[in-house]
Amino acid sequence: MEGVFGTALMLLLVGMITVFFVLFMVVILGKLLIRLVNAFHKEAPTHKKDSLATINQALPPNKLAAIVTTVEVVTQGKGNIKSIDKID
Amino acid sequence: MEGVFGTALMLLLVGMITVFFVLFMVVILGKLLIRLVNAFHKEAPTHKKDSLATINQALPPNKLAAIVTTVEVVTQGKGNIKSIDKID
Amino acid sequence: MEGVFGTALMLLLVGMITVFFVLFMVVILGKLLIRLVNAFHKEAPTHKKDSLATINQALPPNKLAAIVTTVEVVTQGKGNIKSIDKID
Amino acid sequence: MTALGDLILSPGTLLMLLIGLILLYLGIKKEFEPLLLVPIAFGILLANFPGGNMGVIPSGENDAILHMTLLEIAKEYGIMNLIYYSTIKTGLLPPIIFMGVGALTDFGPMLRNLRLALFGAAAQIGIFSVLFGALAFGFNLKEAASLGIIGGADGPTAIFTTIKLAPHLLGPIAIAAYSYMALVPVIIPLVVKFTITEKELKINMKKMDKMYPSKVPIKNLKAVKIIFPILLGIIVAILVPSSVPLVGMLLFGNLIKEIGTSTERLHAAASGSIMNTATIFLGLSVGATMTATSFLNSNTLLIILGGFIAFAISITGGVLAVKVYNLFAEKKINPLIGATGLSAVPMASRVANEIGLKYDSGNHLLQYAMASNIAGVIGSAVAAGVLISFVG
Amino acid sequence: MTALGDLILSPGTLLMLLIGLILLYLGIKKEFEPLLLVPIAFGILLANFPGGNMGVIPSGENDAILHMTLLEIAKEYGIMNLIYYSTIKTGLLPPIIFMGVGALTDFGPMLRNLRLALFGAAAQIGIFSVLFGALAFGFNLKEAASLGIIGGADGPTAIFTTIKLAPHLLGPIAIAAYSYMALVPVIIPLVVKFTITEKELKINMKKMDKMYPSKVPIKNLKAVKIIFPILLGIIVAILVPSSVPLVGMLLFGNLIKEIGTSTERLHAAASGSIMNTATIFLGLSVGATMTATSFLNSNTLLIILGGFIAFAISITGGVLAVKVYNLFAEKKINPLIGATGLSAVPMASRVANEIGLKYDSGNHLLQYAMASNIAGVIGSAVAAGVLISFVG
Amino acid sequence: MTALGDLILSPGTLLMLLIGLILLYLGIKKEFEPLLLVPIAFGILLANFPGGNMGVIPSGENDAILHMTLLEIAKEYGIMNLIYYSTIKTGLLPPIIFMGVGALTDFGPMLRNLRLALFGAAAQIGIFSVLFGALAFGFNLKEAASLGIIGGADGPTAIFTTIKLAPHLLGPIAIAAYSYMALVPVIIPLVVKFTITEKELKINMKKMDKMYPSKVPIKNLKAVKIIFPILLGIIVAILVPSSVPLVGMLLFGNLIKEIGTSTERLHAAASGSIMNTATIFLGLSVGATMTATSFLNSNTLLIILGGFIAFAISITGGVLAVKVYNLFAEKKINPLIGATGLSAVPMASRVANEIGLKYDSGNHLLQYAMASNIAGVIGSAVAAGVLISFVG
Ligand code: NA
Ligand code: NA
Ligand code: NA
Repeated sequence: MEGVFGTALMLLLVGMITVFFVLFMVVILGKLLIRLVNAFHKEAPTHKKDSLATINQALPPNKLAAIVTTVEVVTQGKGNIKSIDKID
Repeated sequence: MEGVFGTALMLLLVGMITVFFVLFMVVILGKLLIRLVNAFHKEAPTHKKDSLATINQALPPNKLAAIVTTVEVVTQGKGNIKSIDKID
Repeated sequence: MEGVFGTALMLLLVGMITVFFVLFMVVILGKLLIRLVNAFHKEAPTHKKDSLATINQALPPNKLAAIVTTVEVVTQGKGNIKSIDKID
Repeated sequence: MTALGDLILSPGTLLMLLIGLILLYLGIKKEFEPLLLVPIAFGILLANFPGGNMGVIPSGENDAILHMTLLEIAKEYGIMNLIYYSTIKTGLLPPIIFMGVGALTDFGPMLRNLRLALFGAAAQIGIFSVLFGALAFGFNLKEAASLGIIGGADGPTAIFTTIKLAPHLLGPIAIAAYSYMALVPVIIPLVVKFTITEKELKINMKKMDKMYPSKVPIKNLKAVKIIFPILLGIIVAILVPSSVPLVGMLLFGNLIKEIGTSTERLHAAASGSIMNTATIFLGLSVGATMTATSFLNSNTLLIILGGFIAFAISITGGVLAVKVYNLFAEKKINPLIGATGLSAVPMASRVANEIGLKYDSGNHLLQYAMASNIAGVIGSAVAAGVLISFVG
Repeated sequence: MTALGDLILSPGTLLMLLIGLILLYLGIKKEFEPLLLVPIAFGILLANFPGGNMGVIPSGENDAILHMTLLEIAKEYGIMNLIYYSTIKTGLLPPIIFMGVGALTDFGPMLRNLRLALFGAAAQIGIFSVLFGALAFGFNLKEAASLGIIGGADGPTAIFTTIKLAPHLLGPIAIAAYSYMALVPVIIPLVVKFTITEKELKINMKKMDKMYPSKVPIKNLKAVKIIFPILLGIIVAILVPSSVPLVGMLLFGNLIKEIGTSTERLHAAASGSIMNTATIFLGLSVGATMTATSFLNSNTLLIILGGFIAFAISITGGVLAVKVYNLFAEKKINPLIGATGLSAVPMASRVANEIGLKYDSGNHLLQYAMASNIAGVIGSAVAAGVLISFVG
Repeated sequence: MTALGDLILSPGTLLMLLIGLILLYLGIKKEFEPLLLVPIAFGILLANFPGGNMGVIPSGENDAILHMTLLEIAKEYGIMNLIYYSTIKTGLLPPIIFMGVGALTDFGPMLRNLRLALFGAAAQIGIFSVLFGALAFGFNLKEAASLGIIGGADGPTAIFTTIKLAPHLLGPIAIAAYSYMALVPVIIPLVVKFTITEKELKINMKKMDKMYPSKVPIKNLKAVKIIFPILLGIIVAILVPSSVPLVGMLLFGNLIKEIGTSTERLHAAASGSIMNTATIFLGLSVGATMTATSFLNSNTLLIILGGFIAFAISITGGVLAVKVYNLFAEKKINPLIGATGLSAVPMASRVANEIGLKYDSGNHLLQYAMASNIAGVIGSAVAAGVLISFVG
């Protein structure tokens, strides 16, 4: 019976050290990652604005805003307007 | 061959009695359930109104109504507005 | 080793002939199908307009159009308004 | 190119392809239960093309296929047998579809008119009546019970029972069940014509309700709707344990619907992606059981005939039960409410409603019809449980 | 009608049904993790109705059921065992649910406050502390490890570990894990009362941030969020390979979320239909393991007790770690941030935020609490990996 | 911590991890078929972390794993092998993905320009041409056929064929197929440059249509679209039965799309949750087949090379077929329509359209290109059927 308590103590030590070490690496490498990405960061990707601009040409801006807002509200932000075509 | 017809008759009797008994119990216990729930019934749950009220503070009521109606129509009543946040 | 090249040649011939024959049949029978369907074609199915008409009675047309458009936009054309009921 | 030769030499296969095409026509153009008939019909086509390796291999009790691993089945018999033997033959999909049915069912109309639930019992009589005829025509007891369950007018119940009792008849029984459910707008008026008088058809349920108002209003419908499936589950489980897989899943689906927002994710899955996926694979693989050798025999014709008789007797049973009730009660019931007891939800109720309106344009029966209609789903699931436990 | 007799004669089964009903009440009315507790509770009901054939058969290491084909299992033991033995016992569903969890997790708050992730490590101490007590009460090492993992406050992790180490305890451990996660709004305030002073509770993180601003802003959050799960996967895989099934799927789910539009279809499936379907079948079949014979014994009570202690120790561990940190750092941290390190995302963070606001209405802790809270998910998955590789 | 040691000692594994990261980069940043490449790449990472137990174990024809139950596979080899051996090795997922492809395919453009479908036949020549080279480099016939099918430019078809003929090459063939499909915007212009003159590129299809109008308009497109998949299924089933699992499911998916409202639930499932779920598990487990031992050998390089040649020959074949046609016909066809015959829907059509617009800003080829493009999907599925029935 003593043996299992020894194992439990070993598990406590190994387990907590591993958990701490993993999350310590997360902190260190996470910070490194942020710095690295910052270093390579030049221009922001503006996909969204592009597509909005494209839509803009076809629709008056107030209608556009209404539709975009509705979609965002309705889909809880999951929705994604790719194109708006008139249906005749 | 006679044996199977006897079994069939037995099945007819046992089956129909069981079906009737189950649905009879549904009627009896269903009525009992309604009475019991009525007895315990005090205040109506007003979750929905609560959340609407919360939303209300952030949005003018006419816009709110429009969005709620749209969502209900669009999602055939399945949609559920949990929160409306402004996106800037 | 020569044998496999012979098989490969056979596969090339059988394969390409089959592919061509299948797509040739698609062309021939496809054209036949179009002619046949044209021959039986009398009246266009107008389900959609029917349902729109029904909805029309309950809602002013401009509101109807707005809702229909919104649904079409939001659901990228997948949505399908079956009925619009007032919720009071 | 031997496939073409095979086809020409086997008129049975050609006939099966024709049957598949006709069912497709009925499902697409006539809108006969298209969600099931289209996959079933396409499954028939897939199964009967020579060389396609998409037909389901029949298996007896002791066949080797029951002891093969999935990989062995797939390798030996292809993907359709893989799907059939892992999801249908195991009995998995019907309860899963029943979960979806429950998630789409509203017990509200039945709770508001509980008394009418009893006619959902009476209208199961066709299930058991047809047993005698089936036995007389040479079916054994298990086969007869599977044939009878068509009279329950409920697809998943019929399929579940047949898987358990007579899997070799699965194809024709599924076809008959779904076809007659689709033909309810023809069958109910036919039976009504011979069994209900014009005076009875004019019984106005709403007026009756005003003349003899119910004493107990439902003050908290949401709570009742949440507790009801749990209560019903307990009743059924105690009385007919063998129907628990079917009824239990139905009621679980209904419970996660009625709880509302906090289990909405589960409800959406049960009534949406799970049910639709199960329907596709159930339909295709049930269709794929119908190869020429397994389908083209006199049994199939007898099943088609017997199924119709079961439907007609069930409807008549429901109608007569109402008539008997009316003999003793002051608050009369429109016998159309009995006709909808067989189930075929919600088509039967709509048909009853239309017939009612034809005789009295102010007589809206829909909510009343739904009460016995939904009760009929429980009724036939219970009947299935009785059959499985006594005959299986 | 023997089912009724069976019930009356077996008080254990009646007690199980009562437990099922109580859990349903907690899930529905008290909204205790309803997505899991409602299916688990319904699974208990289904499993304990006599004759329903819906209870999961326990299996030891060498049992025949492990070598049976799906069809044999379905035929012999019914569909619930089919579901259990193909999706739970194989260890399939917990990683799949973890994929969904990942697809719903936002590492943003943690990335903005990376330092706080360390408290998600400290708050795993309950997992390992409880081992000693469990061993003292006669559990063997595998059982003790499964009990301890409740202190990780993460449902899928607890279930995955228990499947691997002590599947016969799956029911009570799952119940305890999800119940205490639901009780976090009670447990955290209780622990906080005994461990944190009012002065500490008023530590305002936003003010601290203004006084000691971080030097490195995140200029391209999207890129960081996409690379982070890949990086984290590599770290975890190298250090704790046995947690790869769990953590790997979590990070895959997160990756397809963060990529955005081009993998949106996959993200929708992972966080929607796949996760919801897995939740239904996991819940029902975990519930169905809880038959009277397997549940009603002293072990269950000890697990319920031990689980609570594990939770309490984990929370205390997180709090104390912050206090020790504050001894040395100038930029103080509110100890509530330690209390959320155990995970129970996002409930724990909300509770911490509310407590914080009670003492200082301008002290919004949510974003900070989420940092340690999410780190706690990784922490307990890593702890599970250690337990599985050393004890399994 | 031995995992780190293992990694350092096995440069092959490190290389595989690097390949996984590069593929992730291509999928995420360069948007190379991200729906498939991201899961495949992540599967490579998961499979190659030492100790993670997530790599797929290769199996020969007579290996024991084929006769193991799911539980035995899961216990012995972990969940990734469970997924691989139950859904990929059985050949289940590619037809299911093809059902989704069908549910997303519109045969309209092909029906409006049926003649152009023939170029979808010509552009399969790469599949068969590459056989010779592959045999010369030492591949056996089954391997050569699997390599050749890359030239069909259709992912599920390539995977299905390879599962049947040479499962040990599944990884590199899937990678090559999806990568070259993603590289179509590079490969098509390259081939076009060497094979099509500027004068040919300026052939304006709309003007040709006005000069030589088609005699038969489609009066009832909906009816044609519903009947067409059924008709096509019959043609293919009779001529190439071995392609029924693939083409049959494609056409079933298309049928439930074209029927419209009454089968919308099925269509939504087939093109949504089913397809997305299948894509995730197919991608992850195909990726997981690529362990260092199975991937890092000269075969992989030859497959990458051979796949490119197959693509190039297919495109050239389509282009030349148009040129030959133009020799005899008055109504000329733009050879770009031939280039899109290989499939890679719809990317190839978009590329052809852009090239056309570059030479004549009024020359919109998209609808015409889609005709041969979609025909190419049928073409390669038929070619796969021929290969499987003659070589398999
Ligand atoms: Na019924
Ligand atoms: Na945790
Ligand atoms: Na192709």
